[in-house]
Amino acid sequence: MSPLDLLVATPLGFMLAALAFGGQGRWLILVASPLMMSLAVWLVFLPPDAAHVVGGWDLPLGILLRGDGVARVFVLGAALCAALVGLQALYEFSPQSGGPSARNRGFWPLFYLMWAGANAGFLTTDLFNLYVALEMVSLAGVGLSALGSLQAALRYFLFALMGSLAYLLGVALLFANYGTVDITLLARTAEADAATLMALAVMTGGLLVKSALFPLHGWLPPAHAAAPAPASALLSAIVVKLGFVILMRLWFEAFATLAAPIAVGLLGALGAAAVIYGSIQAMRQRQLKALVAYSTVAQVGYLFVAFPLVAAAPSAAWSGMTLHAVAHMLAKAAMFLAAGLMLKAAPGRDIADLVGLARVMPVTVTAFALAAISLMGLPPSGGFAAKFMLLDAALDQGAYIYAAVLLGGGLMAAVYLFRPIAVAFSGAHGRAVALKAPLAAVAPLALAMCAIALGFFGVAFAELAAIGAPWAQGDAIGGVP
Amino acid sequence: MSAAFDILLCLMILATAGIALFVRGAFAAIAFFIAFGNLLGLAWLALGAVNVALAEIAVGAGVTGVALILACSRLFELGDNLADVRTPLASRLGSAALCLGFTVMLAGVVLTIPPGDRLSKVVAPLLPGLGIENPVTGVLLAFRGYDTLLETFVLLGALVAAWSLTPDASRRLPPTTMVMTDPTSRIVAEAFTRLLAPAALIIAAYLVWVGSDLPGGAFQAGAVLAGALVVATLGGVVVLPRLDSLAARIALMVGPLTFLAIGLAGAALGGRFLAYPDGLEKTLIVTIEYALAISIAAGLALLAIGPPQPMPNNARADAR
Amino acid sequence: MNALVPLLLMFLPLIAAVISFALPERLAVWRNAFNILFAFVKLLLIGYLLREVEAGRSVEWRYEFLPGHDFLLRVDSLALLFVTLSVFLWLITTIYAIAYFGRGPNLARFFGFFNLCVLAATGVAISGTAITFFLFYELLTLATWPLIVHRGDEKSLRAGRIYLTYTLAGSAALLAGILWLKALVGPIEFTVPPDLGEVSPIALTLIFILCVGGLGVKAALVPFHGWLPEAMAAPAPVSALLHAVAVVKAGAFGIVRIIYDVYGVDTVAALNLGLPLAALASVTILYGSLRALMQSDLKRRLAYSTVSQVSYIILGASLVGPYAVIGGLVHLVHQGVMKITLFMCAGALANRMGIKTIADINGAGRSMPVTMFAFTIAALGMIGFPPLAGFISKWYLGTGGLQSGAPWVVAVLAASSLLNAAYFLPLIFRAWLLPRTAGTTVREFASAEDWMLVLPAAVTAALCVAVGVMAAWAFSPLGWATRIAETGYLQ
Amino acid sequence: MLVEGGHVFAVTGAVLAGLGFYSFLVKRHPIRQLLAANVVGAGVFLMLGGLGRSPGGADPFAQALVITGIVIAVALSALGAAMVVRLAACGDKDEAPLGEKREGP
Amino acid sequence: MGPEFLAVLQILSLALLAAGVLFYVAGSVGLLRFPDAPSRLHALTKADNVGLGLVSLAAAIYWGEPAIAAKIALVWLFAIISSGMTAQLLARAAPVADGSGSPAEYERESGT
Repeated sequence: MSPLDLLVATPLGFMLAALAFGGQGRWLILVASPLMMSLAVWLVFLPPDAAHVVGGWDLPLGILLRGDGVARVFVLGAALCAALVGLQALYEFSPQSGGPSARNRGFWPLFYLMWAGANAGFLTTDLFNLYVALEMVSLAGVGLSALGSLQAALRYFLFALMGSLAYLLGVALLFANYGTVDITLLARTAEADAATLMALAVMTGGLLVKSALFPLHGWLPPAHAAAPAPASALLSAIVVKLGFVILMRLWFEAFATLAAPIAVGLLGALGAAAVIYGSIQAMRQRQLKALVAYSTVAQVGYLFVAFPLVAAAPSAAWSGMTLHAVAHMLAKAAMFLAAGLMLKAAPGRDIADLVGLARVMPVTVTAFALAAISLMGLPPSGGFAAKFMLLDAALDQGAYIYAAVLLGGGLMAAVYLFRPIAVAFSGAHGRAVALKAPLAAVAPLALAMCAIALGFFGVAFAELAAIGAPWAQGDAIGGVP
Repeated sequence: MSAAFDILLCLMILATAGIALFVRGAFAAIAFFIAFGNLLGLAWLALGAVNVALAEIAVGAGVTGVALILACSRLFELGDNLADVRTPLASRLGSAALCLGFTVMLAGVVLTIPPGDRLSKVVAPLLPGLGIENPVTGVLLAFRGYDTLLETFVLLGALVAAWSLTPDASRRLPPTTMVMTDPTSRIVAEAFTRLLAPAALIIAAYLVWVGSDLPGGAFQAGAVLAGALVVATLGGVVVLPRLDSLAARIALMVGPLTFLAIGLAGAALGGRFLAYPDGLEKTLIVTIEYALAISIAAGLALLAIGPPQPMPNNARADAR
Repeated sequence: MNALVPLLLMFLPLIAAVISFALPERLAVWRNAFNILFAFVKLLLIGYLLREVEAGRSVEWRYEFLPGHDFLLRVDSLALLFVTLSVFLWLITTIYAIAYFGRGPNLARFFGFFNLCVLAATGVAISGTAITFFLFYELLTLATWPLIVHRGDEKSLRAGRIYLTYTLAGSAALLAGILWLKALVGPIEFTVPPDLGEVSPIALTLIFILCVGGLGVKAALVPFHGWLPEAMAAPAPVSALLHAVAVVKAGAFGIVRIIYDVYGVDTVAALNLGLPLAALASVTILYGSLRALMQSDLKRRLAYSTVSQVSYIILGASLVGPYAVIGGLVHLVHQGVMKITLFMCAGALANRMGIKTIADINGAGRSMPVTMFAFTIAALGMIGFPPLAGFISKWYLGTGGLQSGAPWVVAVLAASSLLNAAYFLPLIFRAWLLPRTAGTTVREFASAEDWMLVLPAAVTAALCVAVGVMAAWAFSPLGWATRIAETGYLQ
Repeated sequence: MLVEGGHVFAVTGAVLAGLGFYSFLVKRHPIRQLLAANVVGAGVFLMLGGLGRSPGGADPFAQALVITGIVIAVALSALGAAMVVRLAACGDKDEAPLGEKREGP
Repeated sequence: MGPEFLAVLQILSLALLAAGVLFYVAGSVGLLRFPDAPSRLHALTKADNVGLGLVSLAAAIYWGEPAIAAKIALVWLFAIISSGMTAQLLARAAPVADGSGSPAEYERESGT
């Protein structure tokens, strides 16, 4: 009985239970959240080299589940996110909240499927298993965004399908070339021949679609903006992260030796372009959820700006990158939940309709503001700690462009995130009506507080993220000596 | 001699695929897609992968073909004439160049990799331990059991996602009733089903049983059963239950549930998740396979037919 | 035990903020009581700290905040000067705010953020490392923004927008500067000046410009002062808080830290950065006074006067002479005391008599004699009338300028004093000697709460006088500033 | 030069993937794109199978991967088809984000 | 069972195979040449089934074991049934060449 298995088996069990109970399936979250949180915490406190092969079948045949730093940090973040989003969904998808019952019934199995897929993806080191996990998460993502707008969901579906096929092509090439699909084995045997480079290129392309990096982000804003609040919270927080984690494993572990600085630089450049494009688009949005969706595009850009920084100085920027991902996970989930609640109370879906909300629903607006503080990277939030570490690493390496992008991105985020807050603070009496269920605002507030609290535990987080990190085992990362 | 056959077969595959992708009419495209699927099955036979050939023809060509044809017929009735809007020449040329380059590079890279089996020498010695001879079933159900477990949940998730699209209006309706509208055709279909159904059941049961030693297995058997179910609904012999009816849900969940339960039991009895206690491997694998076959049959059938729709023919079927 | 005091100094305002946020409007009385109580307890803590630092025992609390960076709260003499000023004036502003607002909407939110501002200001004062300073410096922006947009009307929202644009851009520059310096010499701790020996002068100059630029935004140096007059849209207690104590002084205090604790006076001189900064400060002094002269609105005039007054501190800090340092530091306190009196009086006048522009102030002396009397004292102090507070700091600044070989400083001080007189004396003249113009309604000491509105201004006015007269006393701000200058910076 | 048996199928797979990807980019109707995606998938699997060919028969591990891939592909295709039909049936008009607005005033 | 007997069997299966292929070709030609759907169906079902029969017979002979022969016969049986069924359904639904676009009018059984 190790959390490495239970973290995937339990949500699958809950999915079946939710499907079995049908209408009453939503109350399961009250059992699932604490259980999953305790499993995630148990995983964090496992001994550093905790890893085992599923079913006892050894590599290269079996699948290795490994609780390294990245896995622990992301599983904990995902557990926190999903648990609290689930509580919010309890209110959102209850029968009296309106909306077709098929939707209410369909949400929960997909929610648990995504949770299981995310955990499976974070914990495994097997590329084909990652493909199946990716499919679980994308499928659930498509299903959840279909609860909002079908048009956007179909577009997301086609993008995701092509992304998965590209990824699968890469896995096929690697298996044909090396006879194994396990990252730890590949890390030892990979050399820069044509097949490996082609596989890496194709897989990276597929995964960039999955993590919605700038040129391939087309599917994200419409899907996230139209989906109901808990769904878009999960989409932005968890779905986007799995693609990124796989890229981290590929570029910094499996093919660390052949990640040429030009290629990593290209990813960094795409990341910088994403930050700028996402921020400018977010500034132009009239609707609140579209603004939050484009902010995801920008924040994903930050993660890829960190790629060249980690390639050059892994020990410095590694925890910054992971902290930024987790802080974004928590803050974005909080923001989407808060935005959902605010839009329920506001007369329309535009930012201009949020007039006077700060007085009507102070707790939700506070949650939105705290999440915004973390996304902007203002102290004392987790976002600030991450941006600080990345900026620190960038200036140490003399990468002034990336430093400028990090600072500029923060400022641009301030511009577009303060706009809704300012409108909410404006006192002119808007036609907002108070929400019946004040308890609903607890989930976003708790998530936002976690994002802020991350700011104070930077050191503990860095140590946790560094467990079993590829660069910790001595070999320098990336082509740069 | 067989090389010539391989090359001929590959050319036919490429031809049917080309037509399927670029022919103007939607129905023609799908017809050729099904032909393409069958030819692929032959290719897998030529490669000596009988399991995959079965799966490709039954699931790849069969179920996907049925799903696409049904989707197209409903789109026609909804007035979407599946017209092929011409994309501007510039973007067509651009993507042509891109794909050509991609294909040439991929083909080049593929040629650098010497074909040869990779892990069969690793799999072979472990099989006797499981008490099964068919290596593919061994890999699917034991060594990579974790993948297969997750994959069955993907199937279940796809079904839930498809069914969560139904608007409340058509909640009460069973999956789009597929009964033939023309009475005499229905009799023909009904007669055919009465003949086919028992044979399909026997074949499916045989496939699952033989799967542990000879090519076969849960997925192939499930696909055969799904085919039988679809034909049965065509003939009106069987009315597929709604997803929220208990029968459907039990049938869908029995596979993943048994797999998960046995996996957890393995972990609980001191071993590890998905580790079969030695001595019991074969029996456990076969029970899992039978459960999976049922779930896959129900899943694929419901998926192929699609969620209930406020459909004109739905209404008409009810009217009579 | 000593390590807990700075932590307590941090947690008190945090708890007060949470209580203020939590208590509903109908329990306003309890909220006000809590606020005053907590302010008073802070004052006691400051008393204890004064004794500790006087006895030479170091008071600090260290926690590794980020890998390689420490979160350090250390109370040294310079920090104590600013903390004492801010905590004392905070108690007074709290009382004043309670009276000023009475029963308005959103007050729970106001006092919550009000306390967060206290937390940020004290944090800025007692931060020991550059990262801690930056953290509180940024928190100050976040805590003051809701106060500016408190009324929620279009004017205050616009003011909030402008305020954010300036301050966030400034803090981005400051962060870049700090981290760049950290990349060159490692994490910066204030009282352990890093050896900037082998660092290239160009980099040092650029970093200096970045840091002083970032801090200059809050210290309202000329090109970045735009947000200050706009922030007048905020209610009076906020303007008093912003100008006299929190935001503006944080910027000036930061520049003092950079010049003395990070670079060291001799490095600044070696890089000959001192003079351009002094020149910029002088330009701000004159420009601020000139613009104040042209304002018709009372609060905007006071705002521009603040723009010029804060640059006295920067002027003092940038000159090398010992007296200039003392002058700069002591003006930090004196300007605070005087400006808060002016703003509280202006607020009282506006609140009670609806006096907004200069013309309205005619005859205010008869209607609200105590307020106007306090206003007059503070105004005279600003002009530099001996023996009031302003005179002492100008006197020291002048002698400091002469010591460091910059006679033009005296000319600047003289010119600015003249300008101060030009825009303050007409006010006093109108208030006392001209008959009241029609259209202003006044409640002459109608209810008890008026004493709460007027008393704070009277106390601070008395302080202006006391600080001037008892300057020679060891514990007076002047005495304290001299001791800081001698121990800290003039070896 | 006698191209080894596996390479014929592997190259066919590669060409199928390329063709399918081109058709995916060119064809605008989702059903045709779904079909193209299936062809790409089949191509990738054929490539994997081809490279796994040996005198003793196909590599069981590759076969297992392909079977798992095929089942996932069919699940996704069926979901895609259902979404296309559902979109055509009800369009996005009543699909105003259900979670946002409560029906009625 | 002398070697020459085996050779005769080989020749026989080859001949049957050729005949089968011949029927398939006929069916395909019919498919291309005939004007409307029902007639094409007629060509296809008739020719191809016979062709299939001959080919399976050839295969049965070629393999020689009765078990395989039985399986091949089963295959042929199912093929016949399904092609019959599909031909029926298609004929009823396919439009007749006379351009009316409506399915052929076959006599309707009463009372179904």
